[in-house]
Amino acid sequence: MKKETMRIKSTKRIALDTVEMVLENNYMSQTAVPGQFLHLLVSGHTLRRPISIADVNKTEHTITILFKMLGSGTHDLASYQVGMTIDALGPSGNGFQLHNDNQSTILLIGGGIGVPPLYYLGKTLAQLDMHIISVLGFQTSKSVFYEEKFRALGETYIVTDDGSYGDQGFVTDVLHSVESFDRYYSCGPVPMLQAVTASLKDKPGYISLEERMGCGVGACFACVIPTDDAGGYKKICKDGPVFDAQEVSL
Amino acid sequence: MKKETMRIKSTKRIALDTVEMVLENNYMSQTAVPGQFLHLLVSGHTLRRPISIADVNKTEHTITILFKMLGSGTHDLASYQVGMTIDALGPSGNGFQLHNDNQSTILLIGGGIGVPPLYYLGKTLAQLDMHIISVLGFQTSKSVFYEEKFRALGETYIVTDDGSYGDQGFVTDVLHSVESFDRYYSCGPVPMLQAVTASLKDKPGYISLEERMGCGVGACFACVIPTDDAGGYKKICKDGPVFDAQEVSL
Amino acid sequence: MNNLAVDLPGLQLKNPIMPASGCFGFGREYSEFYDLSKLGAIMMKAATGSERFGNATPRVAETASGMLNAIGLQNPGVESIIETEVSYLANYELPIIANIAGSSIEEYEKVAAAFNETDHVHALELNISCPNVKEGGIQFGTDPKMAANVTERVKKASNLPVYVKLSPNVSDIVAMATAVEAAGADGLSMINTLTGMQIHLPSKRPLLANQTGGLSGAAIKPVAIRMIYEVKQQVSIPIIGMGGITTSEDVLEFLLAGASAVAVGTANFQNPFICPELIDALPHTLKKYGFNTVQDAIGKGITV
Amino acid sequence: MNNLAVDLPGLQLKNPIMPASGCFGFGREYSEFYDLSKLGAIMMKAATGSERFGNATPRVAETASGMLNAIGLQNPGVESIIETEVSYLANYELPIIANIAGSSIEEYEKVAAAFNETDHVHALELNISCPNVKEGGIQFGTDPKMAANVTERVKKASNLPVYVKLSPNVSDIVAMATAVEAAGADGLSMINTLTGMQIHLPSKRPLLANQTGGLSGAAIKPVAIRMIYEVKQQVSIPIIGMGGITTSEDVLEFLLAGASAVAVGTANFQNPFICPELIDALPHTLKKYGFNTVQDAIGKGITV
Ligand SMILES: Cc1cc2nc3c(=O)[nH]c(=O)nc-3n(C[C@H](O)[C@H](O)[C@H](O)COP(=O)(O)OP(=O)(O)OC[C@H]3O[C@@H](n4cnc5c(N)ncnc54)[C@H](O)[C@@H]3O)c2cc1C
Ligand SMILES: Cc1cc2nc3c(=O)[nH]c(=O)nc-3n(C[C@H](O)[C@H](O)[C@H](O)COP(=O)(O)OP(=O)(O)OC[C@H]3O[C@@H](n4cnc5c(N)ncnc54)[C@H](O)[C@@H]3O)c2cc1C
Ligand SMILES: Cc1cc2nc3c(=O)[nH]c(=O)nc-3n(C[C@H](O)[C@H](O)[C@H](O)COP(=O)(O)O)c2cc1C
Ligand SMILES: Cc1cc2nc3c(=O)[nH]c(=O)nc-3n(C[C@H](O)[C@H](O)[C@H](O)COP(=O)(O)O)c2cc1C
Ligand code: FES
Ligand code: FES
Repeated sequence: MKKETMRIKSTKRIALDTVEMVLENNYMSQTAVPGQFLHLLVSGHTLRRPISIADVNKTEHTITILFKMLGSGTHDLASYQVGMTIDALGPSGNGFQLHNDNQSTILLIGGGIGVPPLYYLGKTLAQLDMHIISVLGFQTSKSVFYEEKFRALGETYIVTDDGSYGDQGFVTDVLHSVESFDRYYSCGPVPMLQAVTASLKDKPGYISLEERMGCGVGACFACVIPTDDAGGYKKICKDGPVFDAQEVSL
Repeated sequence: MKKETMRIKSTKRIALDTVEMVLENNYMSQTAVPGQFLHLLVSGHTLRRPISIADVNKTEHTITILFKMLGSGTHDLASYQVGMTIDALGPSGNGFQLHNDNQSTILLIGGGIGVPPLYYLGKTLAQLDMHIISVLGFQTSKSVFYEEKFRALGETYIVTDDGSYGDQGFVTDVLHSVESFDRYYSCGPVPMLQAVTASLKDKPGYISLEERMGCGVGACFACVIPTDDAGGYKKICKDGPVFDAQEVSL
Repeated sequence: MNNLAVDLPGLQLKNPIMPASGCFGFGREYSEFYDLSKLGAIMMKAATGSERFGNATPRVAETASGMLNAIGLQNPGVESIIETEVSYLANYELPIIANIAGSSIEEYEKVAAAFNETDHVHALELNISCPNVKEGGIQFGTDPKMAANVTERVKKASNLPVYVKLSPNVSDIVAMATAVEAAGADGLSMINTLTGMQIHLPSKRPLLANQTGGLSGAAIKPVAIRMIYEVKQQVSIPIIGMGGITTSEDVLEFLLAGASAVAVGTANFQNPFICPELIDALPHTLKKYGFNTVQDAIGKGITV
Repeated sequence: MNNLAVDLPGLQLKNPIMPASGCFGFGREYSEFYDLSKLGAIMMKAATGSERFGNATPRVAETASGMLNAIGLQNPGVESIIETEVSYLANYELPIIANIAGSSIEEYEKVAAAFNETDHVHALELNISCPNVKEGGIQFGTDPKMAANVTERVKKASNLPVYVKLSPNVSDIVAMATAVEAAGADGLSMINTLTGMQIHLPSKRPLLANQTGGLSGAAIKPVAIRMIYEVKQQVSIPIIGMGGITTSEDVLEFLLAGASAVAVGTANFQNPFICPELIDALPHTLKKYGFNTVQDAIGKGITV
């Protein structure tokens, strides 16, 4: 992990309040693995914003991030223009365990702004000759992004909360229609992850978690998650954000 | 006085840490008189910055300001680019009394970043057919600005603290070499104004004062200056910044 | 019905937004920007028994997301305020809250009694907490007994509802609040400024001539929210909240913490239109977070 | 001679910059960014008698020019800290200051005694002011008598110099400082965080699981400067200053106000290199404002 200056190569709205930004930096692009995140300094803000690495282009030396404009930090970030630079810590945290079982079938389950890290993961796993099935949930039709990109990796189901696009419902509603798979990877809001891990409790799986962060490097104990009832814990910023689905107590 | 959005038409360094900015706005440019100021909001700062109106072009709808990069607000303002906008209150305060005695001789005495308001004043008085003599003091050769513009209005003496340009010394050192004059106008640091008003105490004159401001509109009592020893006072932001040289206690 | 209206002792507010004392003078300057009748109320600059010049300058400094001020209660004195300022404000349709200060209990009584004589003042805001008054004002603000004492005496000196303005510079804000409630306060107004200082590096001395000053602005909002939240649970009189409000979300945050109305101070300096803009934005913000009226939101953030 | 050096009880500082407790863990994570031997010293994360999990999450929130935290003293317990962390830090050339906390005076004594047994801890920082400990820690921090009592007992329990860390959430900071000085404190460390709160509008409840949290960052710097300035004039023990430092000008401002060294907390989160960058920038800043050494600047802003 380093502190680097990243240059904005492009920035565009790709869905409702959702921005895709391509950031150029040699070190970050050459070392990032799926599931890691960048801890971005947005000028005028005390705390950095953790944003997942959604894609990497090693030849172009770029990292793609996708973020939703929620509060003031992400709104400010959305106003950054091409050519401006961003101070980033990263690549941060531990990424997804990839395993080497090619030909296996992988289920990606993403909700909303939890979808981005799954894209670079899916792309990487596809390159390792795994079969990718994606189930992606969004609030409404206008929030949907990267559908085509996921379809290019394999079968893709889209659901929306209001049914305005794809099937109406939650990602868990379509899990039964998915053919058998070997392993799942999931990222999204906590209630979704709770439902997913509960309904897939017999399957091996990995989940990526979010928590409000201070340092982002493991020093401040802001982002802990209990691993048991006896005081055991992990730090999401350093030990995570990806955990074995059985490892942490949601 | 209004709250207006002003568009930056140009911005350039014209001397050491000194920026000239041309701001476009119809209302401001049509109503400003010499000696008034703009109260500028610099993003990220709680308090607005008072900056004098250094020139006005009514046909181009522009106001020129000149400011020195001292603390964080003026540094941030210096980074604003052409095309960006600035939120300004103004034109603020009361300007210089011009009088209608054309053919009279006027002495302008400016120190450092007190020079700017004297330029629009001098230009206006010259258009009223008065004779302008300017005595301008700067710290060092690199800080000198607008010399040619003042020379175009009339005889101009430049002094620098270190003698690196013009004569070495303070503006008061050259007042004796100035031919007789009818009235003076002065703006600059308080010690300079004290020296000027003391050495010209028999001449009618006007001085423009600075003070740290809160509201800039006369509501908060941050910027008062005593007018006597009995509790009398004026507000620099509203009653000033220009005062009769005898009116206030420096 | 107006969904922004709130009724407080002596104050029928058409909306819960008012300028905070000391940040709006007596309204004249801001009346050049908009019609003051738009405001929920006005809190006038502090009045003392007789005219005061206040502290030497500089009186203000900028800090990160805030400012320091040490005006020192400059004001023309209560008689002149009644004659010139209250009569001017009486032209507008808005309740007038008179902020009163003094160096002695007698001075507070005198000012309170004077405002009691006019028809146009609707409530008193008892400034027991001005950190810039050296002669005595400050002790009232940090000692529950003295605060209770001045509250009681001022209540006796006038028939107007009294809102006691609490200082945040205390170990136990709840003790201060309950003491003045017991002494008869009709409401609370909180918070005043936190005492702070800035040192001017070039001159190597405190920047403010008064050395210390009161910290206000967005920087102090978390302290204000915490104190209101704590106090609301222990008193039954209403709270007018203030401290760092700049957006309609901030207003809602204060309401949720337990404020029944809010005052806006420092933000007027950034944006003279802040009060009417907040009033215009508030209905949408209330709706966005599921409230129909201001009244509905008061104290709804308290989870105990 | 090194113009940044400062000698304090138990601490020969090669420069006056150290990370503040709780914002730097035990140094490991930041050692990936730079050589910890560069630091003037390190203030470790608070240690308690046994392991603590701390508060539920969320534990941090962002505020204007600051942040709130309610970590709740999570730490692996003093024994584990000595075994794992102190021994790790002993590889670097820097004085180690152990921040100690507890829910009872006995727990403080136990932690102090344990650190006393190691050779590598140079001083204790007595955290009597952690606003997030509900069980008892908080009262020590706002009551001069209790603060004096715990100071005295901890002094007896160990031979290490004791720096008492003062809470800003008090009416009278000077009374706190003089009480702990009289009780034997070797130095002061100030300020800890101001108690604050943020309400999360979508959920209509306090954002932090612990409801309140400690406000830190640039927002609180004026309060820190004021308190140090006031205390410095009334005590003769040295002060380690902290609260919102982000630039070398801030460091000088703390020195002028009366701090002999400074700690940097929240700013590490923005910029992990902040401490070495401040150390590198300080000589120039000292010179710019006319000082040859750190020692020269201490207390030079005090004009009385
Ligand atoms: C490991 C990780 C990866 C993430 N990846 C993405 C991503 O790829 N795209 C994306 O849009 N979002 C992502 N998030 C969530 C993202 O960090 C928040 O949406 C963002 O920080 C909100 O900032 P704000 O300024 O909009 O909100 P504000 O409410 O203004 O933020 C205030 C503070 O709360 C923190 N905060 C608020 N919401 C969250 C949250 N959900 N998680 C963590 N911190 C939060 C902010 O970082 C900031 O410190 C990720 C979070 C984590 C922990
Ligand atoms: C009526 C008036 C007209 C002015 N005209 C000009 C001009 O034309 N060109 C120019 O360069 N400067 C002018 N000044 C001074 C200018 O306002 C300050 O240099 C500027 O505000 C400093 O801001 P900063 O962010 O650089 O400094 P900081 O130190 O970061 O400012 C902190 C606070 O102090 C205030 N402050 C600091 N120095 C001064 C000062 N000398 N006067 C008033 N407030 C101050 C700032 O406005 C701000 O509120 C004028 C001042 C006044 C009162
Ligand atoms: C310049 C200034 C002057 C003030 N004068 C007074 C005053 O006279 N009486 C008073 O009770 N409070 C006074 N205050 C405090 C404000 O009314 C308010 O309580 C405080 O500033 C917090 O609100 P804010 O953060 O919105 O400014 C003053 C504040 C400022 C900034
Ligand atoms: C996340 C966090 C954790 C903290 N933990 C401790 C602690 O364990 N012990 C302590 O004495 N102070 C603790 N503090 C307070 C800091 O040491 C420091 O006093 C305060 O944050 C002010 O400095 P700053 O504004 O530079 O952060 C903590 C502060 C933060 C932000
Ligand atoms: S954010 Fe500091 S430990 Fe994870
Ligand atoms: S700055 Fe407020 S009265 Fe002049």
